[in-house]
Amino acid sequence: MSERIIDPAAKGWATSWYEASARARLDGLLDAGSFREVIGPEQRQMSPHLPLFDLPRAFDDGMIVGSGRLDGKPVLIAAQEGRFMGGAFGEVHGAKLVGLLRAALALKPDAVLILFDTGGVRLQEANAGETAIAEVMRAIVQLRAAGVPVIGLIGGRAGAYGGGGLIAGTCSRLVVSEGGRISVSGPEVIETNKGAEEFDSRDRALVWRTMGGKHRRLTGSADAYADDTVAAFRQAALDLIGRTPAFDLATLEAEQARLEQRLTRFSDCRDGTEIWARLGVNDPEAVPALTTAAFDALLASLGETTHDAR
Amino acid sequence: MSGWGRERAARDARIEAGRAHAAGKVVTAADVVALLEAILQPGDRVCLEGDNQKQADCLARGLSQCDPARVHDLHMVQSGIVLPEHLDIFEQGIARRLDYSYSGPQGARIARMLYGGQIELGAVHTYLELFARYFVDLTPNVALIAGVSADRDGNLYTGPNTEDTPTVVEATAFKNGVVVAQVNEIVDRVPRVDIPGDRIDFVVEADRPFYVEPLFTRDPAAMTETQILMAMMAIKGIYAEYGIRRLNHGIGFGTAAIELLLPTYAERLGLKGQIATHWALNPHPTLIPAIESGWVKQVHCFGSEVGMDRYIRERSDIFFTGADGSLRSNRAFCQTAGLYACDLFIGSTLQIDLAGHSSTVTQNRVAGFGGAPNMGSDPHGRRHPSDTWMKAGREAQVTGDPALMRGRKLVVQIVETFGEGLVPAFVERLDALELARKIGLELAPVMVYADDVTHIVTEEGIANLLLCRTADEREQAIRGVAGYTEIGRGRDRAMVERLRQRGIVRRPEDLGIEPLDADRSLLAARSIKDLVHWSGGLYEPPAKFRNW
Amino acid sequence: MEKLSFRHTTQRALAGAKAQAITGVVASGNLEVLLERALAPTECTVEIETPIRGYGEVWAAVVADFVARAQPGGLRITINDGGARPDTVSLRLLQGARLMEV
Amino acid sequence: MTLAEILASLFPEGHSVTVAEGLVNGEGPFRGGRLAVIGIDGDTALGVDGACRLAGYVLDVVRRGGATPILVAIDSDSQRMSRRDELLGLNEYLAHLAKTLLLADAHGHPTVGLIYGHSAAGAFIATALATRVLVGLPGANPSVMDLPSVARVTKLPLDRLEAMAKDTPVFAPGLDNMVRTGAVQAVLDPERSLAEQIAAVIDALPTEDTRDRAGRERGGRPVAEAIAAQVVREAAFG
Repeated sequence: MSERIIDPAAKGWATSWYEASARARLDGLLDAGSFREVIGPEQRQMSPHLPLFDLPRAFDDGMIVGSGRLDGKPVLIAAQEGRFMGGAFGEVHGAKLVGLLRAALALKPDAVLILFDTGGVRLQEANAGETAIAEVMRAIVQLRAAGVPVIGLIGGRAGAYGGGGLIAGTCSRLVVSEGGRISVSGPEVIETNKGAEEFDSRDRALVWRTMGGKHRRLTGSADAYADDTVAAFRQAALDLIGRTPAFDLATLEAEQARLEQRLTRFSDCRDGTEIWARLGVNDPEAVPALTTAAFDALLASLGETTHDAR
Repeated sequence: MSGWGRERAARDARIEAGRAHAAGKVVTAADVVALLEAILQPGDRVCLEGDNQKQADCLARGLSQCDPARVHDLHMVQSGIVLPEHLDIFEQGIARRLDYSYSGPQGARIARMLYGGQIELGAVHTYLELFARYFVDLTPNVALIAGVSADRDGNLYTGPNTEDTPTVVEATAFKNGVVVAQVNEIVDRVPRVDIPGDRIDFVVEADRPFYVEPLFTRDPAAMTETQILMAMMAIKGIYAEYGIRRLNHGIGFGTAAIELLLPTYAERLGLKGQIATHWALNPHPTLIPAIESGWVKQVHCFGSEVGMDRYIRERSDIFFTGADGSLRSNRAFCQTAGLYACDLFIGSTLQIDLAGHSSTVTQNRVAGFGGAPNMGSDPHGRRHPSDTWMKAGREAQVTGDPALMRGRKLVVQIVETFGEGLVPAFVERLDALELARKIGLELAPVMVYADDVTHIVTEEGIANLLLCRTADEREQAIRGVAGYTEIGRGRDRAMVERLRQRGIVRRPEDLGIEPLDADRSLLAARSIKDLVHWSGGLYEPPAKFRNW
Repeated sequence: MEKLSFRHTTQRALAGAKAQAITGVVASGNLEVLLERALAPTECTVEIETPIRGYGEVWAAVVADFVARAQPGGLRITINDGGARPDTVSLRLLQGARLMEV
Repeated sequence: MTLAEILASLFPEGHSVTVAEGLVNGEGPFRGGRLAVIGIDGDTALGVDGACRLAGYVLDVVRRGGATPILVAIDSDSQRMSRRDELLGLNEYLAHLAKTLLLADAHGHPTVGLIYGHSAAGAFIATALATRVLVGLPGANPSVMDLPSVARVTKLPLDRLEAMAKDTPVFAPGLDNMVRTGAVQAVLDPERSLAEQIAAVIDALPTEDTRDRAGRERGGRPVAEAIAAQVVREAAFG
């Protein structure tokens, strides 16, 4: 009776990372059928605190963790659901990631992948969220020191804000797409605290020039730039697994030098376009509109954006 | 002195007074207040140009700064109450009486002021209706309009947002009125002459470009599965069924979804060339994929849309453009085109009652409907047939001589049964009636009257009101698509099933549509960025719609 | 939060053998639906937690229509609602049932 | 306690700790060796420039080798909220500072956080919370966000939030709540020698991250430890 217009296997579109749910990202990123969730939704390990605020809970508290395979390689993986409470860190949400990173210390996977999609700390559980972020950062550093790379993937609608941005800065490598944003204070927070003169959060183009994927990739904050598809993120993660920097004094001294140099070179820049111009981009105004291919070509021509200093 | 020529003399006196603040016709932004105080007389009828898109905002600010001791009791006759200044002048006593058409963001404030008696209201018109009155009994003494550029002789280039300007100027300049135009810049030579200089008395070089609201930009990223399902039903159950070629769309997400399904879903149904070829429509960014896929033959526009100018310029095969290459829009003509030359209007609303009356007015907001009541009405003066029009006429006809049958325009409401905050779209009684009572309106602000509506599309199905033969059938047909609202749950299930047998109520499955197929992957574009790609980089969306 | 609970008897068990599925997310205007094959073949329960109070009758109607249409025998269905509209609830329930039929 | 009082109590014999633009750096004699001190004073917001300098100070200590403990003394604002800081990549600077502290710890430098004033959000995570053990002094006021701001964001009335804050340490600002969450290990006694108390803290450094256990024991984070432990137990490759 009803005709089936869509064949799910042959959709006209590749799955958009930005649009996909955390579970859909995991599905598409890992080898088919390889994901094994720990503390799945059926266990109903929900936030003990949200009911106090009369807020709905999610079965997985917006954090999905488990193991899987990436082109056959064993990996541990965590994904934040950016649409639930803005992907923010609460007690259960954070503890699941802490547990996964601690598990990795024993399991020694080829990598731990963190699929960021977060506004930062969940205010209703702020102290738990903030502490969990500190625990996560310590665990990541321990893992890296033990030789397990931690790779962050950023391209969700909530970005990687607040403590999420700090965790991202702790990872061995970051993949970012155009839509991905990495920042500590969000545009609205800056505007609320310092006024629209400082930051007009409604100027979306400005938001992306300041903290969006292309800017972060151009300045070396992120290591790889992916198209907004799950397939592209998978490929980028695979490419990075084999070449991650060690966590040692030499790396951090190199990072210190890199960050000091950034301050020296761009300290007086008011806009992303000024920074890109100093990096040697001929037509900085055109950068936001560049296709992935054109942007990749631009990156290749600049060279210095790729480094091991993180 | 003879009794004739007084108006002309009065006009000459106003212009003479204004010249003191001008160099020729040119006035600086700093002198706007002085100019307006010189040319305006208490009690004047004034058209301050502004509609749902462009605004003569520099002149609005100037008018609001006039001294109420000198300028007072004005009668504002204008399309839109949109800027805060449009209402400030009533609070200050500069204006007293109002005849208008559309109020978007100021809807709540205008309701409070009407209730408080700060505004003496004439009527809430449709655009076309107000334009008509400009030529009969609401002719402006002074028109304050907006354009992109002018030369020193006053030759005016309106830019792509021509909109109401020719109509306003026509009524004012040819009936002894004074026309003041604000422009973004004074140039030696305008790109094209939209209004000849002899109709413009003063040109104000504005302090900043006039404001245009990107009202017709719908972000595909915000489109839901429910809206996609409704769009699928509309395409298959109405567009395909009636072979709709000439049409107008409202500004909602449901109709934007239809636009984005043309190159995908409708293409797979083999409808290309059969439907949606000729439009009276603003340049909706969501129409870009259909245009690029060869679906669209021609589009005439009420106004332009922010960011679409370059695209339109490169697609003059589709749009109306001037010799300079840029869009020429015209609200009066496009409204007329929508009224008489389109076979279908489809748009959304906030409330529908059991008879099918609808309104976007709620208890605390006087929205004003702009063009929707004209688009959403069956023009009894139409005399040319089309297959669509005749088919609808046949469905509606019950009695009388078939040789005297005339067609019907299709007027479709596409609504989700629940709106924002779980507010039901179907109600026993429109809030508009309560509002009319509260503020003493003689005519309740109904957007589309029941006798003009032919179909209602919701996520539950399509109700074909043309086929209803009794008021009871009509009510049950409406209840039959009202979903889980109280109205919907109050249906006579058996009767709705009988209506379904007759094709008056049609469910997705009756149309061969599986609701679970209503997936975002059907959209030709899923983001504003996709629209930019479809346009080959020609579409330049406003910053607030970007995420790159 | 308001808690609602419905129990229905179906004519048959839902097809398929999948033990569990989840669909949707808890977000404004959305909901998540957890389906578990945990009951007798002709039983179905639906438990709901919603932040929007006073819509019990609407939920009852939506659930009853879903049960009549999908015959989800054997399923324990649990919903975390984020204030979804009834049509979205219907859609998610049907999506969930389809996932379980695999 | 003020920074000067703290330093006097830590280093009765004197020290070389200085404060410039709110950034604290220096050292003093401690148990026969040295104790390095970095930090933020005067409710100063932490931006890219400050974070970079503090990280440099930490790396200096690591580069010199040995096992010099590092005290991170904090009375800061939140991260500096500005367009420039975000444009330049504040998240990297703050993360880098945290990493230098974690590296120092891994290189055998005991790291102890001491919060004696305010701190919030990113500045807190990058400094005091990146040490092996964080202790506080009475009067300290760490927060993620103050209650009026929480009220604005959550759209809950302030008086209701204040009432909730009394029984719910998980969201409310303040030192006691951070103690109960496990983030702050202990509150020191300002009347006793800080040198002795910090020495005792260093002698009792936990070998692993015990903050979630403390959170459970103290009731501030009832489930985090169990959740993390369950993931550790159950994670495996299929």
